[in-house]
Amino acid sequence: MNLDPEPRHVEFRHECREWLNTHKPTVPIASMDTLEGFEEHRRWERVLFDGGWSVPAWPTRYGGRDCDLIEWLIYEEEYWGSGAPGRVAANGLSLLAPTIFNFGTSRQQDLFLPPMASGEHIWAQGWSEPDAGSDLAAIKTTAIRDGDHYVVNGQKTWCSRGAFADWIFCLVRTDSDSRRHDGLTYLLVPADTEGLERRTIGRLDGVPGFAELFFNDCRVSVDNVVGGEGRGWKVAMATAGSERGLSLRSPGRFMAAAERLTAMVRDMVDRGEAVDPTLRDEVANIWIRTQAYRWQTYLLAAGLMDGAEIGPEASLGKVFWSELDLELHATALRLLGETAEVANGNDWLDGYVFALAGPIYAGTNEIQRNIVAERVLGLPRR
Amino acid sequence: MNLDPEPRHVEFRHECREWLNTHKPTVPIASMDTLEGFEEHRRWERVLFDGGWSVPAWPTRYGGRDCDLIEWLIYEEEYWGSGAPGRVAANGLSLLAPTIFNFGTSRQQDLFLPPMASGEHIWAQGWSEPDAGSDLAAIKTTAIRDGDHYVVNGQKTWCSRGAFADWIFCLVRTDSDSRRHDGLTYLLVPADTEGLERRTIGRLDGVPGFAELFFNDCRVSVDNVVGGEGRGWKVAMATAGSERGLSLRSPGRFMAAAERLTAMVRDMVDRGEAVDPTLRDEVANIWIRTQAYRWQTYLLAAGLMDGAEIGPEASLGKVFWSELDLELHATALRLLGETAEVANGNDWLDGYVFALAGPIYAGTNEIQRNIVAERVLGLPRR
Amino acid sequence: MRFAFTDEQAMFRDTIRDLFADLCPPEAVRAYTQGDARRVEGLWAALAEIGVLAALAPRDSGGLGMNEVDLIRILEEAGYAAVPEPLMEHAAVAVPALASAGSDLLEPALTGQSTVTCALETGPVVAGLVVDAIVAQVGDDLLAAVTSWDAAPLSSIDGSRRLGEVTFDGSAPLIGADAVLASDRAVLGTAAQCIGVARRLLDATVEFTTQRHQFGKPVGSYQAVKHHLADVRIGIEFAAPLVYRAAWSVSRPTLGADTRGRDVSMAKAAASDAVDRACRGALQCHGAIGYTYEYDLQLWLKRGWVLSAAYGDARRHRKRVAESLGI
Amino acid sequence: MRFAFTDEQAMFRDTIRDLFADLCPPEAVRAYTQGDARRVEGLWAALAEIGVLAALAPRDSGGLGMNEVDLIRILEEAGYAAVPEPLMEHAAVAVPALASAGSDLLEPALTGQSTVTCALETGPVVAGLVVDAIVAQVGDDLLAAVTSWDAAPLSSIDGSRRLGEVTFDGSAPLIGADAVLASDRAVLGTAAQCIGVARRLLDATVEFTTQRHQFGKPVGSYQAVKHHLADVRIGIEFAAPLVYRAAWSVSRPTLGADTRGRDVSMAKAAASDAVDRACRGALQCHGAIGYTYEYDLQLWLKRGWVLSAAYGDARRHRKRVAESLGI
Repeated sequence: MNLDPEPRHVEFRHECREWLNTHKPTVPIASMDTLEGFEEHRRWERVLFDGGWSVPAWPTRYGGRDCDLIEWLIYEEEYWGSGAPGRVAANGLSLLAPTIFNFGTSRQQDLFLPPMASGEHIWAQGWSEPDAGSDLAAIKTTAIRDGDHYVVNGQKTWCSRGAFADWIFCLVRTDSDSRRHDGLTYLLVPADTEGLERRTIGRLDGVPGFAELFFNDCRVSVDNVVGGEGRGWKVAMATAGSERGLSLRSPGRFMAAAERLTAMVRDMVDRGEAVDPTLRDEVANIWIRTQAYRWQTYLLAAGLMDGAEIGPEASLGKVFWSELDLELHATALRLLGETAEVANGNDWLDGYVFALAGPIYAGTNEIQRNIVAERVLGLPRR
Repeated sequence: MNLDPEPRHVEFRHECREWLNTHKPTVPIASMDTLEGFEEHRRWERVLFDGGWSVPAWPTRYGGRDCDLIEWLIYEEEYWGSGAPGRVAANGLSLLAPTIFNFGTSRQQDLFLPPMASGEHIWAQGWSEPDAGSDLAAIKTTAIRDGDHYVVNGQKTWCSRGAFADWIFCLVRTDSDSRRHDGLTYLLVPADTEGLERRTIGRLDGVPGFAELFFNDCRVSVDNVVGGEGRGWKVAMATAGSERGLSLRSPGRFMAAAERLTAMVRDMVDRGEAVDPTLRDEVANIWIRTQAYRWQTYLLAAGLMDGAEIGPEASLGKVFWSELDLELHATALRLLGETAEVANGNDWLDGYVFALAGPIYAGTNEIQRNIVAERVLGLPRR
Repeated sequence: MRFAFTDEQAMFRDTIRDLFADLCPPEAVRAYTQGDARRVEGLWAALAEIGVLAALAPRDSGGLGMNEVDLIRILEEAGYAAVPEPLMEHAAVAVPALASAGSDLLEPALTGQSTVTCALETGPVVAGLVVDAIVAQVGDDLLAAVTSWDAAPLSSIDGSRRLGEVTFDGSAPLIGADAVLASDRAVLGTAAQCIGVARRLLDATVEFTTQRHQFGKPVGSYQAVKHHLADVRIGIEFAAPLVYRAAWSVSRPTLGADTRGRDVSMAKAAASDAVDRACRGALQCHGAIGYTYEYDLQLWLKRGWVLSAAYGDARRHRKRVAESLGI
Repeated sequence: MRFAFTDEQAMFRDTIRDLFADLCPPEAVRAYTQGDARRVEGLWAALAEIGVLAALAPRDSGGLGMNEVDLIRILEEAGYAAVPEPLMEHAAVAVPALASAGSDLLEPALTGQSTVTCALETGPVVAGLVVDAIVAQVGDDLLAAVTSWDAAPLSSIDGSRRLGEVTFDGSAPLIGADAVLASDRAVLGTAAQCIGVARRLLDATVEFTTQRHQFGKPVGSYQAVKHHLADVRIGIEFAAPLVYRAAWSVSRPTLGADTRGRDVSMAKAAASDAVDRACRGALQCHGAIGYTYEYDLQLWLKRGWVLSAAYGDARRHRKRVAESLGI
């Protein structure tokens, strides 16, 4: 065990911090859930890419820096600590990219990874359906082979970024007689495919956070299958692992939020405002839990770098960070007291609404706890 | 709605308080889980009976005062507030008596109720078995008819007061071919029946809080069946209702404990000791929840006096008081800090160990929450 | 000693419940909340007509001479229906204050010609953009009847709040009403609405999880969902009696302000906790659909959030209870 | 930057784990706890033999020259086995203190001829009735090596504590060791034991609920039980890394006492919460059988309760963290 940062890490952290402070937007940019904000965020992705800070963990030939896991965690800490904008490319980078690296053909890798890294292609996930949420295997959307194309029909929903994305990575049923996990295929669909209609869905506060997608006889090339026809479930579950795990929500994001929270309390103290001691206790607890997530991740990273695999243990993290995020923002709102409800320029409220979805998406926390109990602890399924 | 106490209630409360203060033991008596303490507690039951304060809610002909529900709640508040000893007769009074009043023959009522009220007969419950805990219907103990007797064979466990009780009220299987809820019978068994062996079981701290009972060809008169052969489940469930509900744990007990808790904090404040504000918040919350249980009970009482029945709603109370009791004592121990572990004369520790059983006995709180969900809210069983 | 509502009180409650269902369905709440409608069509007049607005004014000043116990279930129903107008501020706080002061603002408030809100805390004023008058606390425990003010609009997570940053000059006449009592009435009325919101969230979630299937079973048949909702039910079961009890205490002028204040704070602490738990459970058991703006659940979720904090959150009121217990 | 234990550390841990399983099975813990045995037969000698007692003394004073990172998993295993002797106080606190002071009490402590506990807080002293010497805090941050004292026995809910109300006169020689560091070591060592106790409670409960059937199904197949135990597992998963990290911090003399103290307090706060949750979950999922004195679970339940509070409970350490964060 050696927790002293190596010189190269110190240097890496410094370089990253410097670059972000120099290049990050000086004024806040519009929400990525508006067309205008979406394009502003896309431009920021390009700036990151040109600076070599879009996908540091990727191989250099795809615009990355071949960072190891430790460096990537440092990068995440610096990225979120800098207050730079959210990543409109996040779904592609954390959910799709691992799949393409693991299951994609070299042609698909060359075709899809560079534009994903540069922000030229922003991706949305097309998995959930009105009747296939937690029960993903209930997917009904069909993709019937017709020559060198599939004809896709059906409906997808809860697609973050779906309103303006350029591409959708979907799970579809290529064998219409199949049931449950069989006969599913992982298919990449251009958002401008003829017959594909989108309708935005507002989140609690009305912000159009997702889209519904309606597929009407959409023709999609068979070249866009990842991992082979009928192998979609296996391919998707590999992504689901990373969705629950590190790549979607790294500790850096929560460390930055916990820093803002403690700073808020310090400011109140400096302004001579009374801070309820029970809230001070809660804030300390939030800070401790954030550090717990950080160090659990570094422990996990050392294991992964020694060749361990991240399996059902990913569910431990998903429950932990999603409930930490929720309580972190709830604590901030309690500190704001009766003015917490005022939306004008209230980032904590926006963050709270976002955090409320955490225990639901990427597999509800009820499902995650089942996974922990059955596959980590080995309790009987029935 | 009228929450002003009526003059007769003021008078009743006053009379009750006076009597208890005059007659309650001046020195603490030994634990009822020791033979010596058991007999001391039995003598106290007799004192209560002679004073007319053993079973105030019973008809006068059985030694009661025909109290209505409101008066009984006042009595309970005064009883626990006075610091009088625990009731060694509690199991009989709160679990068996309602059954005998509802299902017993007049002969059984005349035979069993007076000695129960006077402490001459102390009763223990013989329901649970090693493999029939939450799943009570899995009872294996058999009682096979032989002339005007049953021959009882089997094992019962978790019998509070079982070590020294004079009588046991049992659930037994009178039809050995029957399964689950059918073929069970509610049977009253003298503890001195030949072939009945008892073994004490220590609770967490070693105090012999329960007994195991072993029945070897015990002959029990058919006159001791309550509610008819084979109707045991129906009869028992009526008791289970009262076990979870009011009669077992009335608000008075928790109000007295909450008073002691707040008094402890006041003393700390008076002694100039620092009280952690988060604990002050917890104590206030405990006090509020105790009052909530009190007023929910008075609301319930008004309904019952208007002829309403207490059904699955009893499960709401069982979850609430058992978890309140646990947190009340846990808070007290947190206030004691590192000396909380010292057992010498530490009533809070003793109370904590007792409270730990609350979420388990009388149907675990998991079972209770199922009942609330399925029978109060009407959620689908499967 | 009888802790129960009279048949008259129950009937009054049922009548108002039906009236809300008629005149204030989710579409009306949504229209008001989104600013598409300035008021809920016909609701205020109907409430005046049936006497809700005048409930807490004595008969000799044109009111119904009812008390807080009569009104408490009505306010609970207002929460259940997510009534978006400042009914509580008007009927439970402003009217009795104006009545006790013999203010000439009372009469139009009773007839429903005017809508009056209250400003008893620092910070934005509920319906400050909508009302005709404001009963405002000035200084430590004085009330003023404010009829002219400037209000800068503030958007709330719950659009129905119509918040205004209100400023007015010293010309507003002081009225000789008890500001502490007014504040206790607002806390009590908010607690009652919290209970109603929590009940609605629970009913909606029980219905949804009974219909919605995943893995071939109703979502509501999973033990985790059952226990979430059982806990919501338990929270309501043991908070509501404290609210009713506090209503009784507020209705007793003879009762000391300390006891009244403690009873009111116990009620709000428990009601805020109950509605917080209901919001969490309802959203989690609904899943993604409950998270959308298009689905009506959000109307109650947001109302729950704001009312849980309004006029003091659970911890602030526990603090008040702790002080009254001398700990 | 590498947050992992070496193969040597893992092997050392496994060796000790086996040693505890051999020499300190539940029967031995029970015998010591009930006072039937004065010590755990052969355990202390074996721990001296294998070097655990001498781990934190430098080589030049007869120790192994190991550090807290080497020892932390051993203390965790001591919790897992519910080792009833004052191993933590002796090996993790007293030995390094005596070593840095060059005390002549060190040598017998390393060879296991003596057992030394520590008295760093007011209140009863662990194993005060058993040991040969006590490293006691006197005044603000001085340590004394106490060899003669009066101890009035106090019974603990956990009989293995052998608590003594200790009094000694001023003749005990002061030793030039850092009392704050000693205290941080005790907090850290207790946190590690909490993790071990929590792991054992979880393992025992998973095993029991897999075997035990009710309603024709294993108890562990019910979602409520699954979620109780998943939460126990999550608590451990995210507390243990803070303990290992704090061990590193304590092992770095160059590190400031503030950072060290905060890391140690974060570890204890998380470990206390984790073991509290484990105690609740284990007892509730066992049901009545887990509540009995005859069944071994109680040995770990009680250890969990006392260690959760020992050397400061979660809230006391959160308070220390809050202060270090300037909030």
